Amino acid sequence: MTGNGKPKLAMYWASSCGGCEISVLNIHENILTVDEVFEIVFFPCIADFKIKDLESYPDGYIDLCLFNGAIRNSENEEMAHLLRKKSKVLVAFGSCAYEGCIPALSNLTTKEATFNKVYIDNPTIDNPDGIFPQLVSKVDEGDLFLPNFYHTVKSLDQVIDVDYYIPGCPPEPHQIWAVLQVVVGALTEGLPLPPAGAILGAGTTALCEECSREKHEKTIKRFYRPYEIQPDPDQCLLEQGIICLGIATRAGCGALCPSVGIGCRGCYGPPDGVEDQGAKMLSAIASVLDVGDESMEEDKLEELIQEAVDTIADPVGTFYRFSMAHSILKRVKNGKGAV
Amino acid sequence: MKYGYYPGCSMEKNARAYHTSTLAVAKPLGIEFVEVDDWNCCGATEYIAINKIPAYALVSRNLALAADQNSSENLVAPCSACYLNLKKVDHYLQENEELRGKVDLALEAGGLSYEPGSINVQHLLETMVVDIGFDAIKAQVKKPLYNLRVAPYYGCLVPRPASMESFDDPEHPTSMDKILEVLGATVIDYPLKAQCCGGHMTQISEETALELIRRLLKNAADCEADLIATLCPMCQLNLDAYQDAVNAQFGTNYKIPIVYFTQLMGIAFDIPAEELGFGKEIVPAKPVLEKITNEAPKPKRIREKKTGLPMPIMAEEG
Amino acid sequence: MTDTFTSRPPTLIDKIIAETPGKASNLYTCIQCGTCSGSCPSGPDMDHSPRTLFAMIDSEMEEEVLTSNTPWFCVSCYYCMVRCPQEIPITDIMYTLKRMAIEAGYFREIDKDKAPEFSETFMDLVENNGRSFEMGVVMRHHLRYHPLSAVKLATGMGLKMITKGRMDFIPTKIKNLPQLKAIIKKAKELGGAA
Amino acid sequence: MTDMKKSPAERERVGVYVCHCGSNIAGTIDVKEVAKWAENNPNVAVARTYEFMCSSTGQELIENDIREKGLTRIVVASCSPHMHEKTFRETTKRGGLNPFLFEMANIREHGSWATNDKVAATVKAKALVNGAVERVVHHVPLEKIQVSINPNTLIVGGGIAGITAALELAEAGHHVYLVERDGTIGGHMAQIDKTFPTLDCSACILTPKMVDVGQNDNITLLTYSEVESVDGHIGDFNITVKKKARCVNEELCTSCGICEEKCPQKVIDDNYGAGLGYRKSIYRAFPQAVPGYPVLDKENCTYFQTGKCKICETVCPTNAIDYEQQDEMINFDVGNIILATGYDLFDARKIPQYGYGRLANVFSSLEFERMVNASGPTEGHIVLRDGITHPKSVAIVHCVGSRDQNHNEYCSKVCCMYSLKFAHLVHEHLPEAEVYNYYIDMRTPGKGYEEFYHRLLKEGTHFIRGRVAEITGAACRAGEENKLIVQAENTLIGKQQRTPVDMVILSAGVEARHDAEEVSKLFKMGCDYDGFFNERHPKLAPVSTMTDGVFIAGACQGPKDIPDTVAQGGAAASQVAKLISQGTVLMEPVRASIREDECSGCRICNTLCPYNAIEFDEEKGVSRVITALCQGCGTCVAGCPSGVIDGAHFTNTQIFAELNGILWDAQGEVSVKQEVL
Amino acid sequence: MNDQFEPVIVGFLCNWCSYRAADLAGTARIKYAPNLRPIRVMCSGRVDPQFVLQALRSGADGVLIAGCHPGECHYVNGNIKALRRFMLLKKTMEQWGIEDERVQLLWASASEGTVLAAAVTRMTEEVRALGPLRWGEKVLIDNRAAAYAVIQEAQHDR
Repeated sequence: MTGNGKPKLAMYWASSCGGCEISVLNIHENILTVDEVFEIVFFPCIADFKIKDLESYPDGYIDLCLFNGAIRNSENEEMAHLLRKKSKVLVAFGSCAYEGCIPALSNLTTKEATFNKVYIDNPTIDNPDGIFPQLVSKVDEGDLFLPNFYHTVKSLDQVIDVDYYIPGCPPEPHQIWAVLQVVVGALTEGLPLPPAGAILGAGTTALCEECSREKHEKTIKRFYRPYEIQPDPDQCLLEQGIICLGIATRAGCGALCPSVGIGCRGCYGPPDGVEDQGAKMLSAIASVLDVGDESMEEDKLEELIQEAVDTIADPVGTFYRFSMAHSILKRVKNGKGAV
Repeated sequence: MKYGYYPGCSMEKNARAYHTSTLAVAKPLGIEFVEVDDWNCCGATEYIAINKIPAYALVSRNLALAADQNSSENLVAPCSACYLNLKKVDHYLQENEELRGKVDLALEAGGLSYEPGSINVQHLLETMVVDIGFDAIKAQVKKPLYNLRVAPYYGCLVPRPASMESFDDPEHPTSMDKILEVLGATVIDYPLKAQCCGGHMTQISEETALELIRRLLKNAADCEADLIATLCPMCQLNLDAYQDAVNAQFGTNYKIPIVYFTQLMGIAFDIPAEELGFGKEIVPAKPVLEKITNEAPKPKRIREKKTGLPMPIMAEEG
Repeated sequence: MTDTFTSRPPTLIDKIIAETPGKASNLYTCIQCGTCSGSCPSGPDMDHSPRTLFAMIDSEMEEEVLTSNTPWFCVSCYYCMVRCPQEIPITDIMYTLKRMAIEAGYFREIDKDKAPEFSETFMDLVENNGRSFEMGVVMRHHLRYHPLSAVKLATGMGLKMITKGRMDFIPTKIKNLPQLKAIIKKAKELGGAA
Repeated sequence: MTDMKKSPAERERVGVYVCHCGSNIAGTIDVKEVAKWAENNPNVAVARTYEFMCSSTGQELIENDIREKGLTRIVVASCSPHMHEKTFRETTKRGGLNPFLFEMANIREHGSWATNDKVAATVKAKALVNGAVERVVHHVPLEKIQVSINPNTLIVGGGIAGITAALELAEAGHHVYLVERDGTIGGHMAQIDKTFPTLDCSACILTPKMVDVGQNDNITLLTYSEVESVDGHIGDFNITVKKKARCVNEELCTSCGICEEKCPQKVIDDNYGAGLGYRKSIYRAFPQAVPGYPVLDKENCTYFQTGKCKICETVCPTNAIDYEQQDEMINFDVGNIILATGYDLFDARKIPQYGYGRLANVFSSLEFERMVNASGPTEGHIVLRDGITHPKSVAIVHCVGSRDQNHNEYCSKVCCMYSLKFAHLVHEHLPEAEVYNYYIDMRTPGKGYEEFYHRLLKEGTHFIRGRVAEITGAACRAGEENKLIVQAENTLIGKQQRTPVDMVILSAGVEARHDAEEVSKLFKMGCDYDGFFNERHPKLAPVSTMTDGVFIAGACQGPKDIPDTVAQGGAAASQVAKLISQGTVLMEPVRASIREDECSGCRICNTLCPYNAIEFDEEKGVSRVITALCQGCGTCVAGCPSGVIDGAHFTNTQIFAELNGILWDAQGEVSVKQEVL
Repeated sequence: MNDQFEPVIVGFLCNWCSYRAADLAGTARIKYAPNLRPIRVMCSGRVDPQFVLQALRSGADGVLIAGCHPGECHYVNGNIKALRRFMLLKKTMEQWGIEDERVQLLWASASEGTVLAAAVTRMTEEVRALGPLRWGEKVLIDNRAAAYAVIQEAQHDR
C-alpha cells in the first residue's frame, strides 16, 4: 500500500442513478473527515480513475469498497468481480446493490420490451431504422463491444459475496456516517467489525416503530391512490386506506415519507425475519380487509373481496418496488408483469 | 317458440295419427316444428344392439344435421325410441372420449361434424310439460274431455333410464296424467302405466309379447278405462294391433282404443277429428269419444274413514 | 384412475366392461341380489335370468353366455337398470353381449330365437334406405325365417294395418343416401370397440 | 433448508423409520428403497424399515436407536399423524428426547392407499420423508399446556345410549346435563315392542332406566330442548341450550294427564307413533314418558290456531297450562360432551316400486313395531290398514334402502334380525299366516342371533333369497286379485316369482339423522360419507372423535343394535369419567408468541385472532399473545408483516424447510450460482 | 405413466378438514393423482403467501391451498383470511405470469374425501396441460451462452 498508510476507500456505481453518491456527499463536513481517514483509490463519480488503475492494484488492496447499483449487464458484473477481488471489505451500498431497487422493476417485463421502450417506442427517440445496441459492431477500426444486457436484473450478492449491506434509496446520510465510523473504528482502533452479512445503517424492526402516527386495530374497507384522498395528519396511513409499506419495511430512515403524508414505499427492504417483502405486505393487508364474513354466501363473499382487492393497482409493482431482485420469484415469467 | 323436429320412421306411416295430431296441437300452443331435413332412421332398439360405432354414427348424423340446420338447439322427438337413442348417444358421446373420436371420424366421412351437448334432445311430452306448461295447455281447452276415463300409458323409454336426468319419475311418472287432467279427462292412476308393452318381442317371441300386452289391457280394464293414451308409436302399435291376437290367445274380449295423447289434446282444443288422424286406430276410438259430456262429473266425496289406520302421508309430487 | 386392485390378464367380465359405455365397471360389484331378474318383463322366457348370466360371466362361461337367449329377449325397458342397487347399466351390457355373440358367430345357433335375424333384416333395410319400414322388416323377416306365420300375419293383423293405410309396400329413401352409406362404412371400419 | 455449512458434528442426527404396515404400505411403496435413499441425506444418521412401527417391537427399535446411536431427531414414515402421532411422540419421549423432536410422514393414507402406481407412490413417499427430515431438523423441544377439566358433562340425546351414559356418570357422582329434542327421553327403543333375539319386552327394560334418569339428582334433564351453541375446548366448554316452550309450567304440573284426556284435537302421531296412531295436540308421547308433563303442539292446537278452546287450561287442576310461555335460553359450562343423537329410519317412499304410501297394506317396519306393540294403536293386533282384517300372508322385505347405491350403500346391520323378529311375531300372533322373508344375504352376527334364525326356520317361515323387484296391486293372474303381488327372482332357483300376499312389511334401513351434518359442525367434528359421526379410530377409539372432549355413542356413529349401543354409552361415559378423575389434560403447545423486542407495533395482528388472544400493550407499543386463549391456528403468524410472530411447531423455518424437502426432485440441477448467471 | 410430464403439486392442507379429507380418501381407497405433496398446517389461515411463492420458486408446478368450507373453519374464520389473501395473491399471479390453474384454493370438509381426490386429479390434469413451471430452470436462467458465443466468435475472427 502507498506511503500515507491511510485505509483505502473505493466507491463504484453499477446500474444506479447516482443518488447514493450524492447521499454520501450529503454527510456534509464529515466528508472531510472521510478524506482525512481514507485514501480514495477508486471513485469514478467524483475523480478520474481508470479500470487500468484498479486492475493494477494488488488483491485486497482496497480496505472498504462501497458498491452501489444493481447488476444489469455483464460490465456491472465484471466490475463487481474485479472490485471483490481487490477489496477487503465490500459493502452492497443502497437499495440497488442490496435488492435490485428501481432498475429491477424491469424484471416485470422482458429485455426485448425494455429495449423497445428505450430505443423505439419513446417520444424522445428518433430511430426510424429501429437500430438496437449490438454486442459487437464491426467498424473499419475493428470490432466494438457493448456489455451484454441481461434478461434479469440481479442484486450484488447474487453475483459476488458481499460483506455488509446498507439499505435505502438512497441510504440516509446519518446512517452512512454511522457505518463509516464503525469501519473507521475497526480500521484505526481495531474495534470489532459487525458479523459478516449484517445489514448496517438501519434498524431491525419494521418502520412503524419509528413512525409517530397513531395506530389502532386495522380494518380496511378499500384502498386509495395518493391522489384520491387527503390523509388525516395523525392517523396511521394504512388505516386510512393508503398503501404504506412501513409495516413490512426495515426501520432506519425515521419514517420520512409517512411523516409527510406519503405511504412508505419500502426502500429499506424487509425487516429481519421476512423473506419476501411483497408477499408479507400482501398477506398483511389482505388479512385485515374488512369485507365479508363466514356467514355469507361464498359467491357474495368473493365478490366483495374482489372489489376491495381491485382497489390496489399494480400490486407487484407496488409491493416489490425496491425488492424485486431479492424477492422469492425475482422476475415475472412472461412480459406481462408491468401494468 | 321454434323447435327442431325429428319425426322418426314410424310417424311416416304407421303412426301418421301421432304425426298429424302433434302438428295440429302445436299451432294453437305457438310451437313451430321445423323438421330436420333428410333425417335418417335412429336404429330403434335393434341397430344399437348389433353395431356399436355404426349405431352411434347413424344417430349422430341426425344430431349433426339438426345442429347444422340450427333451427333451434332443442330437438323434439315424439317417438320414445327415437328420443332415447338421440339423447343417449348425445350423452355417451359427451362422456366417452374414445367413442366420440370414432364417431367424429365416421361423420367426417360424410362431411359432417357434431359437438356433443350442443343439441338438447326432448321428448314431445317433455316439451309440453316443461316448456309449454299446464296453464298454457289449459288455456287452449275448448271442449273438456269430461267423463272420459283415460289411462295414461308411458311405456319405458321416456321415464327410464334415469341415468340421464329424466323429467319424470322412472317408476311412477305423472306428467301425462297432469296434462290429461287439465284437458278435463278423468285420469286413471293404474299400476302398470310404465310397464313394458313387449317392444319388438312381437316379432321375436309373440308369446312373451302377448302376455305383456294382456297384462296392460287387463290392468287398464280393471280400472274401467275407456281408452289408453300413449306417447310412443311402438306402444300404440303393440297395444292396438295385437289386441285381437291377445283376445284370441287368452279368450278375452278387450276393446280398448289406444290413442296418442296429442289426439286427445286435439279434441279438447276442438280441432276436427280428421285433422287428428282418428280412424287410423285398429280398435276404433269413436264410440268411446261419444261418452264425453258437456258438464264436469260430480267430484266423488271421499268420506275419510274414521275406522282403520291412517295412511302414510305422501309428499306432493314434483 | 380405475379402482381395481388386480392386474390379472383381462377376463370375460373385463372384456364386456371395456365394450360397454357408461358405468359398466359397476358389473364388478354385482351382489347377485336378483333385482334385475325380478324386474324383467321377459324374464320368465329367458333361458338364464340376467343375474344368473352375470354369475356365469364371472365364472368365465363364455360360450354359454354368448349362446344364451337372454340378451335377445331384453326388451330395453330399463327397469333393471334403474332398480339395480349397484347401478349396473344392465341394458347396455345386454347390447354388448348381443354384439359379442354376433362377432363370435354364435347367434345362429341360439335356440328358438329369431331376434338376431330380425335385427339383421332391420339393419339391412336401414342401411339401404336410411329409413326403416315395418312392412318390409316384418314381411322379409317372416318370409325368410318362418313363411307360415308370415301368411298368418299378412292375413291377420298385417292386413288390417294395410287397410288402415298404416303400412307401406315401398320403403321411403332418404335423399343423401351416399352420405349415410359413407358414414356407416367408415364406422364399420372403426369397428365395435370403444 | 439444511444448512450444509454445518459440520457433521453440529448436524442433527435424525433417525428415519419407514413402516411396511404389513402390505398396506409395502404393497405399493418400495419401503426399502425409500429408507436406503433417505440415508443419503446428511442429517440422517440411521434409516430403517419395519413391518409394523407402531408395534411394541417397532417402538423399541426407535427407543434403542436414540440411546445407542445418539439420535437427536426422529422421523416415522407410516400412517396419518391423526392415527399415531401420539404413539410415536411417546416413543420418542421414552427414548429420552423431547416428544416434539419427532415428525411423521403420512405415506399410507396420502401415499400407498391413494394410488396403485407403485413408482409414483415411492417417489411421493421419498418426498414426504425428505420433507419430514428437513423439517424435524428445525424442531425445538416443547412442553404441553395443562388445562383443568370441568367435572360436568353434556349429553345430547335421550335414547338408550344417552340414558346409559348419563346414569353411568351420575352414579359415579358427576353432574350431567341431558338434552333431548323430544318431550320425553326413551328414543327409538321406547317405540318398539320386543327386542331380538331374547324377545324380552322393550318397555320393561327401558322404562326403569328412564325413571332413574328422572330421579337422579346428578342429572339435569332438559327435554324439548336443543343445543344452540358450543364454545371453548376440552375441559372448558360453554354451552347454550334452547328450551322450547311446551306451554306447561313444570313447577305446577303433576302429570295427571287430564288435559291430554280432555283435549278435543286428535292428530296423527307421526313421531313416536310412526304415523300409525293418533295423539292429542297436548300430549305425552306415551304414558311412561319422562318427564311426565305434556307438550302442547302449537301447530295443531285449536286455541293457537283459532284463538278459541282453552279446554286444557280449564281442566287443569293446578293451572299449569301457560299459553304465554316463551322459549328459554340456558347457559352452562361443561368439561366434556357425549353425543348420542341416534338415527333416522330410511323413508320407504323413496322406493316407489315398493308402493309404500300408495298401497294401503304396505307397512314400514316402524309402523309394524307400533302395531305389534301392546300399547300401540291396535293394542298389538296385527291387522291390515282397514284396522280389522288379519292378514293370511305377510311378506317381509329386507334391505329396504340399505345395500343400495341409489340410497345407502352400507348394510344397516339390524334389519335382518328385526325382520326375523317380525316373522316370529307374525307366527306368534297369527299361527295360520304364511310368512315370506325376502333377503339378499342373511346377516346374523351376534350372540344368539344365528340360533334365532334357526328357530325361525323351524317355525316354517319361507325364506326367499332375492331382492324384491316390485310390489304391485295389479293382478294379472288368477289368485292375484285384491292381493299385493311381490315380484322377485328366487335366486336359488333362478326364476322370477310373483307371490300374492295380504300384507307387506318393508324393513327400512338405518340412516344418519337428517341434521347430523349441522350437529357435527356445531360440535366441530366430522361426519363420514354416510353422514354418521366420525370416530377417532375405527378400532382403537370408537367413541372418541377428532375433537378432544367430544365423544359419541350409539347409532349416531353407525347402525347398531341395542346391545352395541348400550356398550358404547358405557364406553363413552368411562372415557369422560377418566378425564374427570385425571382432573387436567395436557394440550398441544402449538401456540403463537410474539417476539416483543422485534415487534414494531403495527397492530395488523390485533384484528386477526378469532379468540381475541392478542392484546396491544399501549405503553410498550407492542402486541402480545395471551397463551391461554390462543388456539394455535397461526393466522396471525401468516399475517404479521414483519415476521415477528412464531407459531410453535409450525414456524416459517420449519415449513420452508419441509417445503424444500418435499420438492427434492423438482428443483432441477440448477444451483443458486448457475441460476443467477 | 411412461414419459408424460408429471406435475409436482404442493398442497397446504388444514389439519381439521382438508388433511382429514385426504386421510379419508386414503382410508376409502379412493385412487387419485399421486402428484400432490401435502404439507400439514393447522389452518388454511396459516398459509403465508411466502410459502406459495417459495413452493413455486423451488420447482413446484402448482400449489393447492385447501381448507374448511367458509363457516366451518375449526378456528371460526381462518379460512376467510386465507380466502382474502388468496384473492390478492391471484391478482399478483397474473402479473408474475403464473396461470390461474397453478395456484388453487379448495374447500373440502373432513367428510369430503371424494371432493379432495377429484380436485387433485383435476388440478393435476390442468397443470399437466400447462406443462412444467420449474421456475429456477426455466424462468431465472439468462441465456448468456449465446451472448458470449457472439463475442467470442467476433474475437476469434479478429
